[in-house]
Amino acid sequence: MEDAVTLKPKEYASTQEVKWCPGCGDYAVLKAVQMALSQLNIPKEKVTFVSGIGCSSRFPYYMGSYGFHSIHGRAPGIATGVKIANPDLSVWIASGDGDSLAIGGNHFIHAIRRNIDINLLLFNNQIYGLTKGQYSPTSELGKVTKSSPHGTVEEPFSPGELSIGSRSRFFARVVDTDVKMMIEVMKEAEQHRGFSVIEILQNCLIFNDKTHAEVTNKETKADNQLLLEHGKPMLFGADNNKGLRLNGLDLEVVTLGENGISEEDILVHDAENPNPSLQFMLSNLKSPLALGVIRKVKDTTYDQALHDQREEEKQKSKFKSLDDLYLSGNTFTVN
Amino acid sequence: MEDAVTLKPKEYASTQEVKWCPGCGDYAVLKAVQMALSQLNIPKEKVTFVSGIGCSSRFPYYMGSYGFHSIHGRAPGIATGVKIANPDLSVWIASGDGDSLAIGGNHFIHAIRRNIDINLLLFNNQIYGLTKGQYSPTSELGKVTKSSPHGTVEEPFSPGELSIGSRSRFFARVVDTDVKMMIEVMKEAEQHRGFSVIEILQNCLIFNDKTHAEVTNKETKADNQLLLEHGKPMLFGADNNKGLRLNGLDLEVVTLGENGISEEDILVHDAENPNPSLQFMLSNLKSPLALGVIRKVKDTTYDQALHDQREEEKQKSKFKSLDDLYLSGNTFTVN
Amino acid sequence: METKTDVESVIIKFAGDSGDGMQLAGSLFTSTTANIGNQLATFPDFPSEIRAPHGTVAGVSGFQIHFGTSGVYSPGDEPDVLIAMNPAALKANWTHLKPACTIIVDVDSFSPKAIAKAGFEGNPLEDDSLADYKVIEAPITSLTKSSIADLGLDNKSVVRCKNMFALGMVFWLYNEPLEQTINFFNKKFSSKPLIAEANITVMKTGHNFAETIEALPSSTTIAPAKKAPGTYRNMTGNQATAWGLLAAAKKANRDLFLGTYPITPATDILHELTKHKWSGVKIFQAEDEIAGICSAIGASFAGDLAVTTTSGPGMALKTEAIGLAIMTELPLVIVNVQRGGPSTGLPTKTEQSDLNQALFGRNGDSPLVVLSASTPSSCFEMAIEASRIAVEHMTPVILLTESYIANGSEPWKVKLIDELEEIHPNTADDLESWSPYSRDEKTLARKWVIPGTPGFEHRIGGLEKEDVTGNVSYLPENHANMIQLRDDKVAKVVDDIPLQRVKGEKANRLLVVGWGGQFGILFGAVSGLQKEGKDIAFTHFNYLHPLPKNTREVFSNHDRIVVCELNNGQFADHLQSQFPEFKFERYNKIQGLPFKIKELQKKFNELLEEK
Amino acid sequence: METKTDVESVIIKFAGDSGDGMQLAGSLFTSTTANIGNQLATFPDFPSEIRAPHGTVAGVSGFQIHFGTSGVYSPGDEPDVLIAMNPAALKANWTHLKPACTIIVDVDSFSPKAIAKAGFEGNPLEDDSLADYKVIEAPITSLTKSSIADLGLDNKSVVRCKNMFALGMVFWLYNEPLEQTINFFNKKFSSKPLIAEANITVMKTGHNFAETIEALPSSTTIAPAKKAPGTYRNMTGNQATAWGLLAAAKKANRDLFLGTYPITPATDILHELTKHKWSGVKIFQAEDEIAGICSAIGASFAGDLAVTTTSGPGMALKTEAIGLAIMTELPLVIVNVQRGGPSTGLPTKTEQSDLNQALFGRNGDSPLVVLSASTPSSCFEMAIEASRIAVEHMTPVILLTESYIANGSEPWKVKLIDELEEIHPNTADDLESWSPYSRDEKTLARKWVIPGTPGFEHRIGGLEKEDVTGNVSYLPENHANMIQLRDDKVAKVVDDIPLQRVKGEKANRLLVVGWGGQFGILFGAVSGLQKEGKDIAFTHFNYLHPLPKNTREVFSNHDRIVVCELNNGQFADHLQSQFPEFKFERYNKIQGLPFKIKELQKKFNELLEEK
Ligand SMILES: Cc1ncc(C[n+]2csc(CCOP(=O)(O)OP(=O)(O)O)c2C)c(N)n1
Ligand SMILES: Cc1ncc(C[n+]2csc(CCOP(=O)(O)OP(=O)(O)O)c2C)c(N)n1
Ligand code: SF4
Ligand code: SF4
Ligand SMILES: [Mg+2]
Ligand SMILES: [Mg+2]
Repeated sequence: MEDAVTLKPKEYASTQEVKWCPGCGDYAVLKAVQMALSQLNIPKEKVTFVSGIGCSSRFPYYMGSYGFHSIHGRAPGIATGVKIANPDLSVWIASGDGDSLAIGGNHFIHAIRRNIDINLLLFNNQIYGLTKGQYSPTSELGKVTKSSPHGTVEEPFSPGELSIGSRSRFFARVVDTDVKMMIEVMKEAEQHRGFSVIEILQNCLIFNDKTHAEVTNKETKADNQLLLEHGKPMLFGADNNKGLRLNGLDLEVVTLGENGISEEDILVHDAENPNPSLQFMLSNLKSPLALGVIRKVKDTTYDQALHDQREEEKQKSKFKSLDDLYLSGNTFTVN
Repeated sequence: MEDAVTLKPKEYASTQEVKWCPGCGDYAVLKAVQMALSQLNIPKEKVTFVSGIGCSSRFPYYMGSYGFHSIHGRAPGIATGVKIANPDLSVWIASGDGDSLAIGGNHFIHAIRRNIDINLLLFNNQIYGLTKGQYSPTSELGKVTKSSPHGTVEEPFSPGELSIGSRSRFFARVVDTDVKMMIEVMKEAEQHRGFSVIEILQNCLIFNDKTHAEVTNKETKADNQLLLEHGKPMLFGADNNKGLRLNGLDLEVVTLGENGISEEDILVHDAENPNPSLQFMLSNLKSPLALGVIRKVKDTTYDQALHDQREEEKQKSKFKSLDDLYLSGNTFTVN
Repeated sequence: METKTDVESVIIKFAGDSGDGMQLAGSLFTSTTANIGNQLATFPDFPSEIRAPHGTVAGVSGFQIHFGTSGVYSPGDEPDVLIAMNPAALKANWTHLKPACTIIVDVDSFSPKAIAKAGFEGNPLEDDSLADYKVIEAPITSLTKSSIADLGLDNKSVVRCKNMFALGMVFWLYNEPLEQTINFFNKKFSSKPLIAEANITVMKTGHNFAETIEALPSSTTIAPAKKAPGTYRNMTGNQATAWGLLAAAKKANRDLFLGTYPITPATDILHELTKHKWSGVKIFQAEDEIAGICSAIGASFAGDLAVTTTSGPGMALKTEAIGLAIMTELPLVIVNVQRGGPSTGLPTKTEQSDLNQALFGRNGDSPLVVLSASTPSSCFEMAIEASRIAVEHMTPVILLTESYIANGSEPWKVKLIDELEEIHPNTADDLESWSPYSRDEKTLARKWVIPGTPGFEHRIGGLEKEDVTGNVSYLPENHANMIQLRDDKVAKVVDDIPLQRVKGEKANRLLVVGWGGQFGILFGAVSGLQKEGKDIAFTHFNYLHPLPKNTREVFSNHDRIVVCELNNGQFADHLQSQFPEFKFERYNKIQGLPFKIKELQKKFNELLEEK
Repeated sequence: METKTDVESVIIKFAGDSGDGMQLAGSLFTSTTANIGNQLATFPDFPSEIRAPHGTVAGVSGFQIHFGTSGVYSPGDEPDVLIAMNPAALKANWTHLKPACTIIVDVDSFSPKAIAKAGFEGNPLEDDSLADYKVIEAPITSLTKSSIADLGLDNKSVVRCKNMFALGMVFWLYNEPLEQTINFFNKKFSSKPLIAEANITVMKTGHNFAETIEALPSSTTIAPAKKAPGTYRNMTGNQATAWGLLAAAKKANRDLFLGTYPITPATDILHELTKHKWSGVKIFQAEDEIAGICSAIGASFAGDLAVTTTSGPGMALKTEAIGLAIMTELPLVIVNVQRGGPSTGLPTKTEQSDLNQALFGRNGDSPLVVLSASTPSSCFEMAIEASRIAVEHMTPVILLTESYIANGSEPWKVKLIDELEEIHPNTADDLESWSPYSRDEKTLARKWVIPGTPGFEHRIGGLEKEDVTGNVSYLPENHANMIQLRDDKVAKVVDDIPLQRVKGEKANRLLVVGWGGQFGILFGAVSGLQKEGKDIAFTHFNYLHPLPKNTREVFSNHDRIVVCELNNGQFADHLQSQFPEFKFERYNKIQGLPFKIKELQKKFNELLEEK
């Protein structure tokens, strides 16, 4: 990114009144994004936010950058066009669990597979907020909502599992209650070249309040959150004395000092391992819930490869202009 | 399924002329399906084949059962309606890699997640056949096709990986050159209650000939195919003396008798393990390629759960008829 | 019991504890609405006891306002929208609740204690005693608190602002501006700017909240005719649609299948039907609109009465699959609850602008039947009609309703199942004479076969079908023939629908033409002028394609014809292309709002007087 | 050099080794085509040397047939379809290849040895010497073999059947029946039923193969006017569309972006453009049509000249996103190469039945510009026109072409880039006067801003926009105003397009109206009658919405007007609703085939003579 006067986080905001319900988890995300961009020192005209439809998809209106509030589920398509057309931009998607995983599921998995350099914020409140509370593809089995008065009968997706199944190169999970963690992860995502998915466990206090409470509650979070750091052992708990170890192909929670367990036995997080097996297991783990950057693997990006191919063809082609093309091959003359 | 006079495989055929190119892998699949149904003794009126668009999607026309050749990518939607409306039917989907994984990707992952009792035959020829040879989401990186004269620049999906990432309960992989294997796997899929995906490595001799040759060739197949059987050690090779073992979280090919390796060291296939970790690794393995039923886990099906919920409500509801409903609550009378 | 509200007026009641500031909220709403030129009547309703205990029914303070463009003669009986700031406020209005009305409750106030204090046995939000109403559960107290948490006000001052949250929501629902109230506060609290800011912020928060959750305005729309004796109940159009579909399935002796994806303002049909699993209805909440309609097509193929429901943008996504239903000649009911367009447009506002899409929005020559409902309760009949035509004529049918009637309510004369006519699906029975595409002589409908039936195995699909056999055919003459057959089949529906009726003399100076959910208002406007002796008549279309047989006749003998619709003239264009011999003038309103009687009458008078 | 083929005729050449049975294939085709009433002329062309070596050019045997409904006076010059059974056959015709023609080759015969024997340096299928042609690589020999492998014939007899594979393909391409040939074999080989069966099976296999791979028929369509002096080349419509888009991007000084998903018969535009990455074109083969158009909308937002290409069913999927482009007022070119509908319909056949979808197929009032191309080479101009209007008027533009001209070819007069007019994108420059939705006075177009430009940061989206600011607005008056502005903006395009022209007298007995790719044939039919002195005139529309300014005038003063189109009367309806004062009669053909001059003239004569 080019040199520019550092903007303060607030200077990334638009002048539009923020309309989310007071207390909605979306506010914290907005704040984190503005702080991350400020810390990264990206000029705001270089930032483009694309979204679909949903409460969370109002996001672009609240950023003073370029923005596109598109149609339901299609943000990855729009953003792909933006990035290919203008690879200099820092392109972000703000999207809900319905937007990305219900109607937009196909674009979501394909964008991941292609590894185009875009950052997707997945606001996972496990509900359709904007349409007043129907179950979403991430609502837990049995969930009672407006459209499932007798409980749902379908398994939810796990966004991490689906991402890795779609060849993800960058997947992270954060909670809306931890702005600091969000900022760090967002910065890492933005600096990673490729498609980065950040799943945000976001609270919708109106239609699905406290759905992530077990993980985010002050009282329980130490035991339920596993904060991953690349190269660090997977320790957690109020006293940081619990850890994960591999037992065959199962992840097992153990306590340091018990049964002769020492830090040696604890798995060390390797986000950069191209083999996704352990990251896949981590993304599926229910308790503790893995947070932070779960997978981050370097790879060619789609936009870069497309660009390189064009440049190579420019060098190689026998045509240097359209006139060359038009006059090539079989022409004939009428007098 | 009810008692019926056993039909011969040929009696499952329609009278329509089969129009695929002679030598196309699709013929073998057709044959295998007819043999499997015959062996399962399912009356043909109880069978419904649904497809999208593509060469492979012509499949329903060649079956004497009920059939629906729908629109591109939407077979899972149509089939879901068929199954919910009429759960007694044996519902099958015939679909190409483009149909299921390009335009139909979203329905594919959702049908898997919901676990509705349908069997999907995924004809993976790694190309768009019907439209004369563009790359598909399973074409290998760098593939030269009509729409990628300079090679593709995107990673393909691995259908197994994507299925497992979508919460698959049944995933199998077969080759079109092995009718016997196809029959066995199809029978298993049909008898499994839930959404079963069978990826068929299918040869398109016109637009992508020999793309699976390394795996299917007589000369090389013994070394490249790992035939999985539930409960059996993962052995392969011309002399059946190669095997897989777990090395940390990597699958490693070893040779019996070398370096002190004995059958004890070889992994035993557990298709029914709900923990998908090993199956996930198996589905990603390139050499040898895992064939057969990779994952098969019992779970409630969507159609059954929906049905049960209706029945339960029938019992519980205060309404026994629509008249009850119409006259319930706040009515008033005009004289 | 006849409600005295007019089609164009709304009754709102603010109710809460005496300390909740309901009188202020009510009067601020009153002055804004008066200022923008509405008629109004109010009824402030204080607790009778001076110091009634907090949280009791006796302590409830209410303010009812009835406002609209015309016909507002009294504060009205029962509110269209009740704001209940606590359980007691709900209880106090319990016997004056008009079913299908909207109830906004402050859920934060529904503690077990408060519920008991109000005299409820259980939590009325949790049992099904409010099943007949549209309840919006808003955490008013907590949102009020958090919206102004950083102003540093004491708790009492904060809580005192919550009336403004309710007011903000109501302003949003009825499109009224906030400026006047903002000015009021700035002036009133010029010396306490913090208090002014708090009130204004909370009001905006309520306003934003309503926008965020796509809250929908309610209204009472009344069928202008005298009510026949019988049992009635209030219903919204969406509820009536749902109930009509249940009835149609029963009368056709088929299971009902709904494949859908939520979208405002159609979602309530899903919400309603999903409550009635006891009736056997099969509900599939799909991953998107395409899967929704495709599942319905699959269910139809498998023998269910299949339905998909949506609104404009969702309709756009369904068009490819509608083509498939046309080609496979399967019965299918597609309900489009119209909202403001284009694109995402105005999701909570009413409009009639999806007519073109319904008539023409598909590739190829692709005829189908298009119906519309004219009032909330007519949604019941038209849902049955759509189902009947679909299964008897083997065709997809689009039923257009619109936000205004889908959310509006009116009394519906209860129809018991035995009072409804049977529906006769065109089912195959005789294997000898059957082919997949053999047709009924009269209707040209092909037969409906249920997979599972031995002997009838067959294949259908989206490629052109051969006549009779249904095999794939690329033959030129066959294609021409099939295009004609599909067209004729839809055209023949005309023999099976009622004739178009006219209210008024046969020959007139002016014929007013309407369609869809603006019936009540158009009827009111024309009736009024007729009573004044004006030379005006009215005809209203529920059957949009094909048009009733006598349509040409209906248009004859009027000097002028004006088509009134909430779009840019789509029905007028449709008529004009079919009846070039008449000149269709247009009165179009595209504001996301229903017509008003006054503006219509003004226009009609102009047309009557112009030379 | 003027080709002597007529618009309605096709030249096919079967070429192979003397032993390949080309004469038989040719004459079987001839007798079938004669039997269904075609005019024809043939030219069998044997090797001059009696025993020319196998696989050499000298040993090639050819059979050329020129057939059609009219104007077939000679076997013609260069074939529209060449069947080359081996490299030598290709080489023998090398100098008589009409660029853009279809070449069916038996790839099995292209061994390095055979290639060398034919005198090629490298494999012509692998270098780019055939870049100008539509090559269908069919493994004829191997498919022939496998299709009859189980008959137990000797290899020689098997291989001898491969001419029937080629014949089967050609029968499919030109919709000709197989029966006659089947009878021929059954009779000829009545004593050798196995041989009969083998020939028939192989023919069917070729036929099925062509169907399976959605092979498209080729034809030469000739602009009827005299050719101006200059440099020409043959081009198909799809190629011309691709090249036109390249030119437009250059003239607008923007990068070209194509977001698309393959679909017959539009895929060749993708195939063509993707070859030209050297020019800077950015190609995104998306996962479906929705992602295709959405990527284009995103690219347009980001400043590229953005295009999406498709056919009917894909168009249906794009309609929701088209609404978004309308609301966000972004430039976008949407090319629909029409095929037979409804639904999957007839993917390889031609039709003009997506006009309604183009005009009306969206939710809400959603105006945009609709253009069409009239001949293969006019696709070049119209692709530029579509791009020009899109970026100068800030609107999506739908360009309708159709299978017939997209695959048909004609000579195109090469336009060098300097000969083309500049295109002036309506780019924002002055920050002072700019707002996201401020408009150009003349065109009403808003400004195009490229993300990355400091100071112009703004947000757009699908909710209704506030005038000038582009903020979200739910206000009634604003909505009405914006609906009007969007309509006016599109209407004003009329000031920027050519007037409608008429061929013939101002006042006539009969005015023939056409649109789109049937131009050449309609022109031919009318010209013929005019030469006979008939009182007939012709006007052809390329601009379908808005219609040229003088359209009303053009329709005046003719006794009768007949609209001729390959659908059920969609353009006629469109005209009728706008010009009720004229009566538009209809001549519709819906067979998946283009018009024929004879049938048109018959109809016109009837209309001329009727009272
Ligand atoms: C094509 C289309 N279908 C449906 C809708 C209605 N709709 C808008 S947002 C939404 C889901 C919102 O849920 P989510 O994406 O999780 O976002 P949230 O509001 O929870 O942030 C739905 C169903 C729409 N606007 N467009
Ligand atoms: C909506 C729509 N988009 C595109 C197409 C064109 N199309 C038909 S089949 C196909 C892909 C075929 O590939 P695949 O699904 O892999 O099947 P195969 O032919 O290889 O068996 C495409 C792009 C279509 N028919 N409909
Ligand atoms: S409804 Fe839920 S998700 Fe939407 S703004 Fe309110 S709290 Fe947030
Ligand atoms: S084109 Fe390929 S996939 Fe299609 S029928 Fe022929 S061989 Fe099979
Ligand atoms: Mg959500
Ligand atoms: Mg394929």
